[in-house]
Amino acid sequence: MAGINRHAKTMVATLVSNKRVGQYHQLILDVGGVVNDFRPGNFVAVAVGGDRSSMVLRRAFAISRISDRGAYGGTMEIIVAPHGSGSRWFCAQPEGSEIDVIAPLGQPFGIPTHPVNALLVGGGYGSAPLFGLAEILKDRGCTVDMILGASTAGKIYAPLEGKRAVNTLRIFTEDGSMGTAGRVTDPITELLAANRVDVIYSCGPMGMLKAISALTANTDVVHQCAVEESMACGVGICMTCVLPVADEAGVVTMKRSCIDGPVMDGALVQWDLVGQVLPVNE
Amino acid sequence: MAGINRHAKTMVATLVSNKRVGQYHQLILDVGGVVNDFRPGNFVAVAVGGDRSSMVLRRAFAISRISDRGAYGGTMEIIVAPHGSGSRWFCAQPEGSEIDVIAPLGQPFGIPTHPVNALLVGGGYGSAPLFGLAEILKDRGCTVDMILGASTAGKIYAPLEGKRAVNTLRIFTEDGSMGTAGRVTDPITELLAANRVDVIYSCGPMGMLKAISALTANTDVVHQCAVEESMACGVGICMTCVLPVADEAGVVTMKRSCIDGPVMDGALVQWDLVGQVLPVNE
Amino acid sequence: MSIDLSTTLGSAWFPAPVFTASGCASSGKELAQFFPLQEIGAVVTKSIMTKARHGRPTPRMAETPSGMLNSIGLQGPGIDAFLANDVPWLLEQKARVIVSIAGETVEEYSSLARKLRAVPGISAIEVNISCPNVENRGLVFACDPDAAHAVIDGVRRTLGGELPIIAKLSPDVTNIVEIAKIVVDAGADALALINTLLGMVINLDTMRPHLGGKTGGLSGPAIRPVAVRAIYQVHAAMPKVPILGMGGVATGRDALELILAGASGVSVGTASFGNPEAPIKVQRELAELLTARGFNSLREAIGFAHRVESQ
Amino acid sequence: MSIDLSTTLGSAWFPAPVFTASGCASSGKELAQFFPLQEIGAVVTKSIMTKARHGRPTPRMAETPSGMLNSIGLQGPGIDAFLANDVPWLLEQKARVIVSIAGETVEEYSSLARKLRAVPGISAIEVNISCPNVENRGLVFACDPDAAHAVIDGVRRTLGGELPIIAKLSPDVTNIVEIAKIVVDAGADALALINTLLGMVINLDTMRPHLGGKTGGLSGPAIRPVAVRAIYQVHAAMPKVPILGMGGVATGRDALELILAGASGVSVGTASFGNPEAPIKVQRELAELLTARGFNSLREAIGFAHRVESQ
Ligand SMILES: Cc1cc2nc3c(=O)[nH]c(=O)nc-3n(C[C@H](O)[C@H](O)[C@H](O)COP(=O)(O)OP(=O)(O)OC[C@H]3O[C@@H](n4cnc5c(N)ncnc54)[C@H](O)[C@@H]3O)c2cc1C
Ligand SMILES: Cc1cc2nc3c(=O)[nH]c(=O)nc-3n(C[C@H](O)[C@H](O)[C@H](O)COP(=O)(O)OP(=O)(O)OC[C@H]3O[C@@H](n4cnc5c(N)ncnc54)[C@H](O)[C@@H]3O)c2cc1C
Ligand SMILES: Cc1cc2nc3c(=O)[nH]c(=O)nc-3n(C[C@H](O)[C@H](O)[C@H](O)COP(=O)(O)O)c2cc1C
Ligand SMILES: Cc1cc2nc3c(=O)[nH]c(=O)nc-3n(C[C@H](O)[C@H](O)[C@H](O)COP(=O)(O)O)c2cc1C
Ligand code: FES
Ligand code: FES
Repeated sequence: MAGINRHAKTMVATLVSNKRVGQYHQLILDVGGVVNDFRPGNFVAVAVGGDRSSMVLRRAFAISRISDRGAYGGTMEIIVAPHGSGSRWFCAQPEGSEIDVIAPLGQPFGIPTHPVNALLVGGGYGSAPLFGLAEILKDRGCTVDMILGASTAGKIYAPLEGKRAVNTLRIFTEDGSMGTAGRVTDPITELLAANRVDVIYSCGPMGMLKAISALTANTDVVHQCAVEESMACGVGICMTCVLPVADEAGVVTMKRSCIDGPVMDGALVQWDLVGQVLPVNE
Repeated sequence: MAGINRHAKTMVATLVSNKRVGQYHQLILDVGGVVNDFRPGNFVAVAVGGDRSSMVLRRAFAISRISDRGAYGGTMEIIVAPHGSGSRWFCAQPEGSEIDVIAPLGQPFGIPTHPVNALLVGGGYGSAPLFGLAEILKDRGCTVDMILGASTAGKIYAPLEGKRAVNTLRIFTEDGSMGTAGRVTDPITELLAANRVDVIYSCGPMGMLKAISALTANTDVVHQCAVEESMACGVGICMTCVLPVADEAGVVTMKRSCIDGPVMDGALVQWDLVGQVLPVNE
Repeated sequence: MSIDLSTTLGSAWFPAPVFTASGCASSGKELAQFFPLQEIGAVVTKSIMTKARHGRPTPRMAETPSGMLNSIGLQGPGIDAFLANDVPWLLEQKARVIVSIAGETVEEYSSLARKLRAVPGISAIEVNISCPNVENRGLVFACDPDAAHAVIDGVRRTLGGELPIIAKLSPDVTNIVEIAKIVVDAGADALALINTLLGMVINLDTMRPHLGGKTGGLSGPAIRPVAVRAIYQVHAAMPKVPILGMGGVATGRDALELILAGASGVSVGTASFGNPEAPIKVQRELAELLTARGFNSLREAIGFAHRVESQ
Repeated sequence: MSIDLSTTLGSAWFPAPVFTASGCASSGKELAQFFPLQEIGAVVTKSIMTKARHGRPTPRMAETPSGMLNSIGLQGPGIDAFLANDVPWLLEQKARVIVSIAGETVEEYSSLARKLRAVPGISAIEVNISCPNVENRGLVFACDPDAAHAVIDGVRRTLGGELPIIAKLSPDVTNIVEIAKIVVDAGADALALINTLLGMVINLDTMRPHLGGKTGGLSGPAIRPVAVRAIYQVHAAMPKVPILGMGGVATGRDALELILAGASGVSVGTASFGNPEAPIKVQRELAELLTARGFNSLREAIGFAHRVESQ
């Protein structure tokens, strides 16, 4: 346990690029050499609003991709949806701004030691960390299929470069404005039935993760999902970000999604108990 | 009373210039045609810190000079000392920023209807509104002598163009780093003794205004001073900015420096009662 | 299609639900430069006492994170000058007027009520009981159940059944529901929640309390969660008693929060210092938010947070 | 020349005056990544109860202007697992440890104290009495003078004279000085001021209370003026009783404010969520500010705002 977040550092990072991509902003931050400690599934906690801000808590964003080459020694990319005041402030920062960040945080996706058939499922900006993951899986000889979904085309994040790492990419939008009209869960059922999947990696809205967990229940398919709960601290000290999770023995306790997650075993998360009072097990 | 602040407007003004001048920032804001309603002694109330700032109150700054010509239809200049978080935020705004301001506020300096000998005394950034005043007095045929003081050279604000409007300018610094070593009150005694002054216009720290009021007491010299009290609202609705002021009959009440001032008759302000509990006069 | 924003506090009807907060609009004249006073629900005047008062020594304010402290000490002209000058002017503007009164003794409140009984055109009386009781070791009326009861009872008897009484409570109590019940029992038609929280700032230069009066009242967005909680608790206990909510309202969303918690109307205080147009801005934004949520009237939204829950 | 920052709370001595706040440092391990725990005064652990608890349903937090609400509901492993795992680890790090305890009954507090009596290496016990008393309609102990007395009295008797007791009070009371006197009378050696204020946020999408537990505790810079006021009042009434101050401390200047008001030490809570290095940063800045003001030791500054005043 002394190794909790053992690579995490507080730092001031320069925003080297801020571009709009669909309904998101692609933000690239210069973080230097520590970038080599970043793993897909890790997230970054960003202080928002400046010195005398009324927003006292950091905002969490998945680390999308990293680069240890180029002009800046080491950069990380994050894909931000301008949602409320904090993320909007972040998206409005001009290039050159100094951003106060803590990274890398949380448990990354587990990487298989031998080649498997991997299905990566992303909802909305949830696709962001999947492209970095895809590259690593590909390097390990895995087959990488990707399914992305969102309500509408502007919320699909699928950069050209990212697509190189995947064997297949399918896109679903609820309004049919891009790819197939429908939800990402629609094709998963078929793929599972066809025994084409060993591991599902997912990132997106809790409803999507829950639905995928239902599909993989009673199968041998491993479901590694990156959950998204409101976080006050991001480093494990506040106990606000908890989820009911079973251990191997089936005992359910409230786990912190920031430090025991965000990547969790979808089969162990007790989706129906989220937001409920947990029964006491004596 | 329906005419309280009757020219005041809330507006979003573009910061067209932000220059360091000694220890101050000279900020020029595009306010458009309303600038013609601005009078020397008026002030502006500026919202600081942006949308989600923890600073809920505006900051007051004297309007230094105005221009109704040029590229922007109408601009006002203010001279700001980076003091605490609010003024530092203001000084750090890049050119092009949109600033939320209310102006013009408060009672301006009274302008004599016939030519007089006017002495303008400024402490620190208090000199700012005196240059605009000097131009108007000069136009009315007044003799305008100016004395500026500060602790050190970097806190003397005396722009070249401004000097054209005054007949004489003397500078005093406490550390002797510019002009004569000493305080602005030193020469005033002589000038008063020599009967060279009809009206003193002053703007600067409360201690300076109080000292000048002591010198003009029991003389015929009118002392119009621009006071500086902590203001929560700047528009007369909070009652935080009060000073004990006598009326013509000698009855002392708490007057709002934002709306009954900031320019007040130095002879009527009860300097010794500032910060005291006022005795009840039944 | 414009939504019905009208509301009532006891027998008083208001065409709109946003009010100024007592002590945050002076006599109203100063705000009239920024928006027409008749467009908001009512002007709640600064708390008026029997005699003219100079108030507390300066400094009277300190900015705090997302809030401020004030210690004005009820500076004002006294009831007679107030009735002669301020009220007629407000009525001339066609503004609705809620007069806030404050006293140092139970008797002072009653005698103020006696003077107001005869004044035509006033919509309601807000009784600010967050004042020190000089007859009982300076204990604040609103913090002392017996004193709170005595004040409201006295005002009620003096006024008769005509003018609605809005009792304004302090959040600095162990059990605000208890005090609310007591003042309703004593004859209050409505409640104003919340007054400021007692606070202090130490000046790091002088190293002593910053305010001339040492302690001051904390207001602004910082206290909004306390206001929402107090309104929610009191509305849950007495759903039929109308509440005039206040505490940190600066936008339409803030006002909506208080209304969903149980407020029938909302006062804007500190936010007017940052933006003198705040009351009318809040009212406009509130109308939009209500419409966007499918409400046909303000009334449907009052206390909605309780209703959804019991479904 | 380095200033003497040491301080005492009852018989416990600490080399430095900045502490974590209970519930804002988990077991300490998570913060150890960001600064060496032994460099601050002590780690105050999250309040521990007899049995393991899951706590309240999510959402458990809401950001508010310059603050936040939390409703954790004392999730924790229970005293036995806590003593077996967390305390030994902290002591190994050479951190000083203040154990916070919480109970649902007077007896639960005593029985927790009984378990702690035997544990070597603990510096003090903080008794969090801002918990609902299940034996008395869920009334919070800290809001009920008799219950507050009973809890502290029980813990004192159980502990004997050894470990200092720090009683942690709630600001949600009419008269905090009264409660402070009662718990000191019952045997508290020091006071922790203040716990969170009860607050609520309504979610404008669901239009019902945002937190799973409906109400939550308000913390952060927003409440600092309330903390300073409470500390000032209690120190004025009982200048000899040491106070561990907390509430919105995020910088050295904030800590100094609480110390000048009367705190002997300062806990950093919510600020650690924004910056896990906050405790050590606050301590460094505090040392600089004290030195800049000519103090030779922290001790000279404690309650200084009262001393200047009486000159
Ligand atoms: C592990 C993790 C990874 C994330 N990755 C991304 C990402 O890659 N891109 C992206 O755009 N967003 C991501 N999010 C969501 C992002 O944190 C929220 O959109 C953001 O916090 C909203 O802040 P705000 O000030 O804009 O909104 P507000 O609604 O004003 O925020 C108010 C408070 O609620 C919290 N909050 C609000 N929405 C969320 C949410 N969806 N999840 C968690 N906390 C929330 C905020 O942190 C803040 O404390 C991630 C969240 C988590 C927990
Ligand atoms: C009528 C008037 C005219 C002024 N003109 C100028 C000017 O031309 N140039 C200039 O640099 N400054 C001027 N000031 C002072 C200026 O308002 C303060 O320096 C500024 O408010 C400090 O804010 P802050 O956030 O930087 O400091 P903080 O100390 O962080 O401010 C905290 C609070 O105290 C108030 N405050 C602090 N210092 C002062 C002060 N000296 N006067 C009034 N309120 C204060 C602030 O408004 C704020 O509410 C003027 C003040 C008044 C009342
Ligand atoms: C400067 C100031 C003066 C106030 N004066 C009074 C008053 O005279 N009577 C009263 O009942 N409340 C008074 N209040 C309290 C407000 O009416 C209101 O209850 C409180 O400030 C919370 O609302 P806000 O956060 O919107 O300001 C005053 C508040 C401030 C800030
Ligand atoms: C998430 C969270 C959990 C808390 N848990 C406890 C607790 O278990 N026991 C306790 O006595 N206080 C608890 N508190 C209160 C803090 O210790 C502290 O008194 C309060 O938050 C004020 O300090 P701050 O503004 O620095 O956070 C908690 C506060 C927060 C924000
Ligand atoms: S966000 Fe604080 S423990 Fe997870
Ligand atoms: S600053 Fe509000 S009345 Fe003058």
